[in-house]
Amino acid sequence: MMEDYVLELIRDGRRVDGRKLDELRPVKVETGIIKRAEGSAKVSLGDTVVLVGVKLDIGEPFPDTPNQGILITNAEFSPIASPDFESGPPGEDAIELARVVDRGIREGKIIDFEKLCIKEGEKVWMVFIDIHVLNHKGNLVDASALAAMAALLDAKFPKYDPEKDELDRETLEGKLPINHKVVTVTLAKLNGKMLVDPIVDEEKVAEATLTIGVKEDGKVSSMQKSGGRGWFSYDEVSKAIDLAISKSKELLKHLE
Amino acid sequence: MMEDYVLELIRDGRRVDGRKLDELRPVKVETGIIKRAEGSAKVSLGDTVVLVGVKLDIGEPFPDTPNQGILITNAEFSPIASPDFESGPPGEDAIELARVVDRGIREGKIIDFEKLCIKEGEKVWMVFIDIHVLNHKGNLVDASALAAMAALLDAKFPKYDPEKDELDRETLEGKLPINHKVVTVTLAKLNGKMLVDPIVDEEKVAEATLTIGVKEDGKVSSMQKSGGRGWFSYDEVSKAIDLAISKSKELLKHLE
Amino acid sequence: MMEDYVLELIRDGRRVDGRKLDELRPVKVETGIIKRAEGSAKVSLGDTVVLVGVKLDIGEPFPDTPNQGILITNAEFSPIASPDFESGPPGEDAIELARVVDRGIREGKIIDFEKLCIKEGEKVWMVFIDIHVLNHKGNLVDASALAAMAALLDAKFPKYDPEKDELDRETLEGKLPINHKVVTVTLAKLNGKMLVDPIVDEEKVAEATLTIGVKEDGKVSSMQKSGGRGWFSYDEVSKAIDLAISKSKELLKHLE
Amino acid sequence: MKKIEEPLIVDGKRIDGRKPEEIREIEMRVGVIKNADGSALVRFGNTMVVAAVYGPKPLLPKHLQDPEKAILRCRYGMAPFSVPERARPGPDRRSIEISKVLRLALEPAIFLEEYPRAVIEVYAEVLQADGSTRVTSINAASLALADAGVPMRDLVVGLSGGKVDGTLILDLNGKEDNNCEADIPMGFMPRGEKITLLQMDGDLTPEEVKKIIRMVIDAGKKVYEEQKKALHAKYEKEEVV
Amino acid sequence: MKKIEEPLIVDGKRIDGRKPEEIREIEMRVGVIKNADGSALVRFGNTMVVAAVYGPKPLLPKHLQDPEKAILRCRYGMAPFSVPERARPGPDRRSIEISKVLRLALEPAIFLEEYPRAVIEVYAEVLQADGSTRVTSINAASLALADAGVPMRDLVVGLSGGKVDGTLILDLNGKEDNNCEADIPMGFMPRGEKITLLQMDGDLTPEEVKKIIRMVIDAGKKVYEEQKKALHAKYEKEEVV
Amino acid sequence: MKKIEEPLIVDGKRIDGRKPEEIREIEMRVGVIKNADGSALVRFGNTMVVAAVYGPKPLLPKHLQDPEKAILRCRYGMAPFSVPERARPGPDRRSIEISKVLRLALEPAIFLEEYPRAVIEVYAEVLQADGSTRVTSINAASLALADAGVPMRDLVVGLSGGKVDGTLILDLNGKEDNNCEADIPMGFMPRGEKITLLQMDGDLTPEEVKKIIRMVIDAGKKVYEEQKKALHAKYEKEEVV
Repeated sequence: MMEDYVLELIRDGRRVDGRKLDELRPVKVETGIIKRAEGSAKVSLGDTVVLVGVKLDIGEPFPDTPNQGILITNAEFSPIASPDFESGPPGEDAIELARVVDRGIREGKIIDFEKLCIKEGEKVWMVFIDIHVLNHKGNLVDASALAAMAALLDAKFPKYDPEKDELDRETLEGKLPINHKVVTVTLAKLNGKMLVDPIVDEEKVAEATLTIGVKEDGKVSSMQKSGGRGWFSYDEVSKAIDLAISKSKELLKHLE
Repeated sequence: MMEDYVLELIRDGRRVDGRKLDELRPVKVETGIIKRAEGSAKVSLGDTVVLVGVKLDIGEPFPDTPNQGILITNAEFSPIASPDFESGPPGEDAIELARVVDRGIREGKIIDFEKLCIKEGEKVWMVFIDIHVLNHKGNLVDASALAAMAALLDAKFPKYDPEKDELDRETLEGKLPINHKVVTVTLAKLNGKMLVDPIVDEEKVAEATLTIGVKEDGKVSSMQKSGGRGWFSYDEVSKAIDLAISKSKELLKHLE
Repeated sequence: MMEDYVLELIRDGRRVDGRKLDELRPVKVETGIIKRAEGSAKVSLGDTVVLVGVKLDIGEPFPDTPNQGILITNAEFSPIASPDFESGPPGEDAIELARVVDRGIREGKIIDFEKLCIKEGEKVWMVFIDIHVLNHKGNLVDASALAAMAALLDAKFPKYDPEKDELDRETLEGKLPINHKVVTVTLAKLNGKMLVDPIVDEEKVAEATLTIGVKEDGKVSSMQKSGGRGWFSYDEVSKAIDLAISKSKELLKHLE
Repeated sequence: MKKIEEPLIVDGKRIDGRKPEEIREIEMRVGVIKNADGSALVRFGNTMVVAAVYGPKPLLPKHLQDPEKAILRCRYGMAPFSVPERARPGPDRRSIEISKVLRLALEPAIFLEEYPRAVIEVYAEVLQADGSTRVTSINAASLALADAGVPMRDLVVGLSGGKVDGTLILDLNGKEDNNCEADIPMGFMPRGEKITLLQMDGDLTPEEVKKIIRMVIDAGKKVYEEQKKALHAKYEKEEVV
Repeated sequence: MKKIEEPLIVDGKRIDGRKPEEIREIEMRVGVIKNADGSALVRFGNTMVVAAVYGPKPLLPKHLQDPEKAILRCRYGMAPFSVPERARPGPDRRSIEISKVLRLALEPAIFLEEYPRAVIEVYAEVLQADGSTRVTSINAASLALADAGVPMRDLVVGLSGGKVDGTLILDLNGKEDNNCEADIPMGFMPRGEKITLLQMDGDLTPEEVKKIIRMVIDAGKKVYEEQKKALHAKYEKEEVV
Repeated sequence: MKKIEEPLIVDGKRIDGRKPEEIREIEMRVGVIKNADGSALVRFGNTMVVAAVYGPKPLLPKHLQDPEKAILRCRYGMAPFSVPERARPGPDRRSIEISKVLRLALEPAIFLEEYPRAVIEVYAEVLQADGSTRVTSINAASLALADAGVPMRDLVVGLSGGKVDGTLILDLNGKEDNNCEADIPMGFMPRGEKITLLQMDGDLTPEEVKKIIRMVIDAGKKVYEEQKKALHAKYEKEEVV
């Protein structure tokens, strides 16, 4: 069985697709491909393909942050992308993915939310990040986080007319205020070894996975242990953080 | 089996209930029967019985049509009406029916929506058409469209007090502004033959059905191919349109 | 089987837990136990335990009662409380329970709703009663009604600043305006005999149950026949009312 | 709870001209839904309900079957146009509760044990609401069950009693329902006076409660006669909604 | 219903510069979703749809199986970012209706009887919407079915016709769709001119209806050629979304 | 992200008077829900969670069973009155995610393979929320599993670490949670220091992350002792919520 084969190879430090343990699949980032979206990006990590669209709208701020814009992140595991995905509202995995991507951006202060305030307490920009999986071959979270970041960098404001309180979506002007760039690096533990960018066959037998959000400046903005039925030791987490910071540089290059 | 019998008869141009291919079942239209509704009608097409209530309320217009009223059409296939109907939210057939009836009225400009504007961009009349099936013996769409049209013609405005911004639902005044009348005629293709007003036994073996909305002036306001697993040729559609226009006159008589 | 045993004992006027037919289980009421709630109470009726939290907020009044506050009562049969409860939205039993508790309070005019008006037609206090079952050993309704009443008596207003239109939830001031106290007494009919405060084993074989809401002044504010597949005679109802009024005094003592 | 200021009883007459214990005009017809195994339309003044029965029929999926008796399912609903402000389609909390009490009101009357593994479905739809819709639904459902040939101990009669402006009344209309001091909807089998539905909300002395229940049972016998008349009429004439 | 005042036809040209019967630039690629058994991306101007097919495969749970033929399931959806105002994710009434007419448009083309007890799932996702999304979905779904090797009587071609500012046109874009006098989305199998999807809304004389249907069928043959070209191209080059 | 202006650390003390590495007052009781196979109440300051375990018991319907091991199901929820602004009942996206990470935190500790075809249900309800609710839920769930006699490799300890106003702290309360520079909720089995839950959001150097993780593991040993004390206490005295 594929499971046994994956584990057998790992014992020798090898992987089914021939990669080294710390090697990413080929990365491809294309932006501006959805004309209806204010920002968009398609990211491939090997055969995993994710499309992200950023839409902007105007809404009311939350009462406890009256001078800040609003971020809403949603992920759809469309049945188009895998025989394992089903129609219906997002399941726990899609919800977890959206929330991990969202936290990395929100808590890493990637967007300058105060610059999204139009009128304190009344009108702010709302930023919608919609993650649409097109093909699932593993490590959706890193592909999604990279595509979300690329789409945010691509995004421009539609022209806002404060007198008519109307958006002219055909006239785009000015980029979203982005403070930093962030990417995530996901590691999987198999047979006690840590590898990066797992494919589906590896995710199925992983003891656990750890996703680490890393910013351009090398600081950590999010972590999420997920997948599998296992644990990490302190040393494993510690090494994973170092490895993630090193691999993040490769991913960040694709955002330049 | 009933299916085979229906098809066998059709080969000779005959139908299980003795009708000719282009013959409607007896039509009966009663209006004003629901006192709580601003307009109402009960329509029988043979043993198919549909009740429609029209309610009026005041709401905000859509931003892209600030000076037009709003139409909302809903259909319930109540389990009261057939052993085949189940409790729960409307299924695809009920949704399709409501949307076909709605489009015929909306796109045929049956209602003068601009006259439903109370204050541009702020207050307009909302027209709710609720279709309630009481007994399903086939061709729900023609019965529903006829009942919806009859109920619209029956509908009167509740008195609106602009100062208090209140409706007095016990005082009705003035009819809904209706531009034209529209009905639908549904044809079914069985064994290559076209017949009108199909009953359930015919719908079950139909290759396809075609519903055509026809206005008083003989113009077409909507079409919907539905039912079955078959197709129509250009000639079949062409003849269906002509037949629908001719049969629409019989139905329109019941709205006088 | 337990069912047979319960019925056999009842024939002799005895119960599985040794109580007399008209004897309540031990009652315990604790208030003020949830610090985040404006009012709270935990009630035990034997091994049945119910927690109620009262939250206050500010909202718009209903158009037909512009000078009255709003009461919203909700019950969750959390799967924590019984192997028979399932996750998911409230079922018909939880909805019935919440509505019976709500009606007893609302229609018995327990709260002075007019004193909950802040600005007529615009701002009123909303009172949320949330019933959370912790352990279900029968007669949830009496435990819930008692806990709801105790929590209402415990509730205080958070400080409202009309200029900023803000609530300061850390400063509580002034009690909810309570007109009267009300409790419910539930009786079950088994083998033609009436008993009070049924446990689950008794509810399962009851012919029917009758819940009676009684106010401090001995007036009846609600009734609900529920449970079982049986009926009551006029005489049974009549005696049940008298018994409920007598037992209500025992329950009301716990609210002093 | 009274929400309006105008009196509901003037010179001993109610707002629709009735005497306190007078029941509104009743219309009852059975067999009104051709597809159903049994059906009935019942009107009390401006409150109109249609009910249909499907079954007894095998219950599927099988694991829901009761090997000893039929399962009764009831659904009460209101047409969106049955009330002054259009109601959203679909069940709300109120209709879920009423569906349950309706089931409990009908079950005692049906010989469910005669149909093991079966289901009997009862649907009651309010087409026009002017108070007392749940008891009108009981009358319609009870007639529909009889029309379907479901064996019953007795018909179940529905009737409401209550108190407005200090006066005890029967058969509350919508305005009375919304502004009464108390409302007692009831269902019962007249033979043996077996009460199968009993709800109350308001503020009454125990004596008032008992008196209203007695009034409802006594007056319900007239409703019972109407039910029997409607069932007899079926054999004379067939008419459809 | 026209909602804007500016003209949609000026000097015989449409707002995007096309002649009345001109179709937008077409892009068609198959095999774009690696996981799917068949897939295709179709673009008409700024309207872009990706479709994937999973199956034929055994239908579970078994009690849903048809012992005589495969069940076809279709789901049409729009990405939240495919429209100017972000759309809420998940099906609405419009997409439920379109999913149904899409299924009815494709069923006549498939030899479903070759796969008893099986299911074929077709998913069409609108990535960019600029009018005519349902007919673009038909083209994508039809190609995805062919790419999956599902045996078909013919490809199904999707194309819309309509009338704007008094002129009969083909392939409506979004602005035309929202402001037209009539819109006729169609699906048909070119061989034998078999119409499998036909909807219309607007206000047309019978003659206009017939004329537009004829125009769509005739022009659809060009779309058919593009479909066949895309299927041939697959064997030359593999490219992925 | 800090949303308020007032300092959260003054003279080396936190707003509730604690030192940076000080844990709030802990209360732990097992056997608090009589109906449950196992249960526990855990309080850290004003955060209070009750957990109940039902099972191991046969999983129905059968097709969901795993022939090799038990299925663990976790549900985390918040009572509507547990937070300042009343929360809508029912699961939201946050509680769905937490239910998942809770399951992943507990699974490594349970000998699931001892109960093939079974299900173990774990319910954690937040009755009062003042920060760190998910790690408090881990403590309660872990105790409830032990109380139910489910065989475990070790108890799972939950504790949060973080950074506020530049200071590394433990056991965040609600105000710290909402205004911290970083928050790291963790779950781990003390024997062998096996980390089963690890989340983080904020903005930290790698060294800070590692330091906080180490602090949590070290301080977690005190929480572990409290857990063991609560389990022992059960045999001395029975008390119920």
